Amino acid sequence: MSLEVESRKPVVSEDGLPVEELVVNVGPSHPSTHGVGRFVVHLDGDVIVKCDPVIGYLHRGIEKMAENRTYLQIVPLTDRLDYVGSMYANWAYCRTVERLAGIRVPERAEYLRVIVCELQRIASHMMGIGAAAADTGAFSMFLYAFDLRERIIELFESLCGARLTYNYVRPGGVSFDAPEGWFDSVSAFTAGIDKTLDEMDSLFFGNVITRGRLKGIGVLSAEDAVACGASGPVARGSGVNWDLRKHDPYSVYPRMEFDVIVGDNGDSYDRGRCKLVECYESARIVDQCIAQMPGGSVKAEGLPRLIAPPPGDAYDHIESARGSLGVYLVSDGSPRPYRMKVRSPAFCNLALTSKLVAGHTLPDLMVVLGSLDPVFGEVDR
Amino acid sequence: MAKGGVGVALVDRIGAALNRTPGGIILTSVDALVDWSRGQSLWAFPMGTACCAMELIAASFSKFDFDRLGTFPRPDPRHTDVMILAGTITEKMKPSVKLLYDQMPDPKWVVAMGNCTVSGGIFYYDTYSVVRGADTFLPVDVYIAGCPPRPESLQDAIVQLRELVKQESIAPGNRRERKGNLPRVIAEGGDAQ
Amino acid sequence: MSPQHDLNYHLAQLTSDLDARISDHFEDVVIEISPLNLLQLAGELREIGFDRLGMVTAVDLGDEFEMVYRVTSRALSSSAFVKARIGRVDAHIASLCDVWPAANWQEREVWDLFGIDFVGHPDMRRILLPEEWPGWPLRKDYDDPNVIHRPDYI
Amino acid sequence: MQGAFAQGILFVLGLATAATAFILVVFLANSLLSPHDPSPAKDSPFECGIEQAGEPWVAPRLRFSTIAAVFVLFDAEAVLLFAVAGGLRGHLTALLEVGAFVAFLALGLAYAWRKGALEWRS
Repeated sequence: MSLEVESRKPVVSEDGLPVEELVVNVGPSHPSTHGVGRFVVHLDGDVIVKCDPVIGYLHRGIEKMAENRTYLQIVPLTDRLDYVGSMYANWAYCRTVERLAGIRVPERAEYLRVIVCELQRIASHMMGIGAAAADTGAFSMFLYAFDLRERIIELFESLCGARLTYNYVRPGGVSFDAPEGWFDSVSAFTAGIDKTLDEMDSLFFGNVITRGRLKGIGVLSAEDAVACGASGPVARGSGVNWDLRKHDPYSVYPRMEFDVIVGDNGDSYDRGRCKLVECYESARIVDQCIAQMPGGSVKAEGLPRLIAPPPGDAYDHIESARGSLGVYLVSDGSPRPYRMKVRSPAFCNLALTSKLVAGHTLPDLMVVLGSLDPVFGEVDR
Repeated sequence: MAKGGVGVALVDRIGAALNRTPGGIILTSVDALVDWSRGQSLWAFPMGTACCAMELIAASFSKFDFDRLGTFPRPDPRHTDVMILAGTITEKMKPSVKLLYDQMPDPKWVVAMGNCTVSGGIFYYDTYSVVRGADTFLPVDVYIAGCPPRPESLQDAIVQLRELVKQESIAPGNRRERKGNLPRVIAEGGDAQ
Repeated sequence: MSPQHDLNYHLAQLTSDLDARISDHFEDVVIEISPLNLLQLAGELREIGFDRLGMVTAVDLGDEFEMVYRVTSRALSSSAFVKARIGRVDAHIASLCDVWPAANWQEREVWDLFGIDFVGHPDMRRILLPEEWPGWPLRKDYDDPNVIHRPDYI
Repeated sequence: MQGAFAQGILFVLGLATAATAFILVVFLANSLLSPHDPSPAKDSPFECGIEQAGEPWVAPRLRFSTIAAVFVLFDAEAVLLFAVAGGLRGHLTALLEVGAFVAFLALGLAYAWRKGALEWRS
C-alpha cells in the first residue's frame, strides 16, 4: 500500500502572493477524527483550501461476509457496523429480514425494540456530543456525557448481558424478555434524565466559548442537505423536517407522542444541539412505551430455525442516531442472502466534509467532524 | 555524544560493571527500582480502530478509571510505552500501525485488545481485507480475549503487563532479547520464551 | 390532486417516453429502465419531486449487473426504486452526480467493490480499498488467495 | 546590612545549584538507564501514521506579520511598565508621566485596531 506523498502546486494565498500549500494528513490515528478516517488537508496558512477525506481504514467487507452466513448469523455482524449504536443496527437488519420472509413480530417485542432503540439513541448521542465537546476543549462535557452513557449501558447489560455488541434484536422479535424490575430501573433513569440533560445543555451549549467556536462553522443549507443525501440530526440541523419515525412511520411509532427537533441555520452548533434535544424526546418515547407495554411472548411463533425467505429483494430503514440506516437484501431462496447492502447514514453525512470545511481554519475541521459524528464501522462497513 | 553510540557503550559498561559486583546485588536493585517506576506509569497509545476503542474510552473514564493504574492515554506515539491495539486491523491500516509502533521509543510493549487483534476474531472467515491477528506483524505481549473485552479485563492486562516489565534490565546480558519483530511464540514453534 | 394521484400521472407519462416498466413493491414503486435513458429518467424524477437519492448499489446477477437506486420524494411522500441492468464485460453506466450530488461517494463505492465505471463522475477513484487493490471484491467470481472460506456447518 | 546581603546571595546561589543539580541528575539517569535503540522510523516525523505528505517548510503567510509586529510592540511596552511600576507608588508626577506614555501607545493600538491589523484573516 503506498503511503503516497501528495503533489503540491502553488496557490495564490489570501495575501495575493503565489505560495505553496502545506499538505497535512489528519490521518487515521488522530484523537478527534472519531475513528480511523484520514483527511488530507491542503492549508494556506491555517485556512483549509481543500480537504480530501480518505476512508476505508476499517473496511472489513461485511457485505461480502454476509453472503456466506445464514440470516441469523448476520445479526452479530450488524452489531459491529455502528458499534456506538448496535441496537438499532440490529433492528434495521431484522426489519428487512422480516419484510423479506414475511415474519410477523409480536406487539411486546416491537415495544421492547422501541425502548431499547431510543435508549441506544441517547447513548449514541452522548458519545457524539461528548466527543465533539472534547474536540473543542470541553473535556468535562465528555465525562458528563459518558456518565449518562454508562448508566444506559448498565441497563442494557442487565437486559441482554453485553456492554456494546448486544445481538439483542433478532429476526422475529427480541432475544430476551425484560428481567424482573427492569422497567422500574428504566423509568427511574428516564425520570432523572431531564435534570442531567439541562445541566449538560447549559454546561456546553450555553457556554459562550462553545457558541463562539461552533456557531457559523460548516453551514449546510437545507437544499444541499437533501441533495447530498444527508439525513438524521445533520439534515435536521439545517431545517430539513425529515424524521423516519414521524414521516415514514414504522413499528409502534405512530402510537407515540413526540416532536421532531429541527434546527434553523444548519451550522455545527445547531447539529449538536439537535442531538441533545432529541434525547429529551427519546426519554419521553421510552416512558410512553413502558406505559403501553402489552403482555405476551417476545418471539414470533413458528419461526423456522433456518430462515429461508422466498427469492426477491426487500429494503427497509429506520431512524438511527446518525440518520436513515437502511438494509437492502436480495434473497435467492437459500438460507444465505444473495446480496446485502447497508445504506449507511454516517457514510453519506461524511461525504459533506469537504464541502463544509473549505474556507474554515484547521481547528474548525475538528468542530465540523464532531458535528457530523461519523462512526467508521458504519462508514467503511 | 554520537548518535546512541557512546551512550549505549556507556550504559553497557556500567551495566556490565554492576553485573560483576558480587551476586549483582546493585544491578538487581537498580533494575527493580527502574522496572517498578516503569510499571507504575505505563502511558498507553490508544490504537483504537473499532468497537474495542469504545471500551478503551469507557475504561479510561470516571467509572472504570484507567488513571489509577498510572495508564494515561496519549495520542502521540512519542509519549507512550504501551500500544493498546483496540479494534480490527485492516490491510489498509496495517502499514500505519507498523509505522506508529516503530515510532514509539523503547522500551515498548503491545497489548492486543479484543478478538480482532488476537486472531481476526469474528472477521476471520470470508474477509479479504482483515489482518488475522496483530502478532503477524507486531511482537504482542499481552492478549485480551473478548469482543469487546470488558474494561476490567483491559485493566487486568495492564496489571499483568507489569510482570513483563519486571523482566527488563539495564545490563545488556539480562535484557530480554527481542528476536526482531517476529512474534516470539510463533517464531519458536510455540514454546513461549 | 392528491400526491398519490399526482405520482401515478407522472409515472404513466414516464413509461410512454422512456419505455420504463413500472411495478409495485410493498409500498414503493419499482421502475425498470434501460441504462441508456437512465440519466433522462433521473432528471425527470428530480423534476417530479424525488429530491433525495437514498441508496446506490449494484447486485451481481451472474451474467450481468443490476444497478439499484432508491429515490425518495418528501413532497409526494413516496419512494421509488430505479433498476437498470448492464452487461458484465466493461460495465459502465451514466453517473448521476449532476442530478443528485449524493451519488458521488456511493458511486465511488460501487466502482471500488464492483468495478462498474460511472461515465461523467467527477472523481472516479477507489474509496474503501487501497488504490492498487487487485480485482473487485463484491463480484461473485472474486477469488482472493488469502481469503479463508467459512466451512459449511449447516 | 552586610550579613543580610551575603545571606541573600548565598540563598540564591544555593537555589540555583540545587535546581541545576536536580535537572542534571534526572537527565543523566534517564540517558544512562534507558535503552538506546535509534532507528530511522523513530526519527521520522509523526503524522498520524502516514509518512509526511509534502514539505513542511512552507513560507509563512504575509498577513501574520502585521499582527506579530503589533504584538512585539505592546509586549515591549508591558516589559517597560513592569520596570517602572515598582517606583510609582506615591509620586503623582511619575504617574502622569507614565500615563502619558501609555496614552500614546493606546492611541497606536486604537489606530491599529481600526485599520484592521488585529484581524486574524484579511
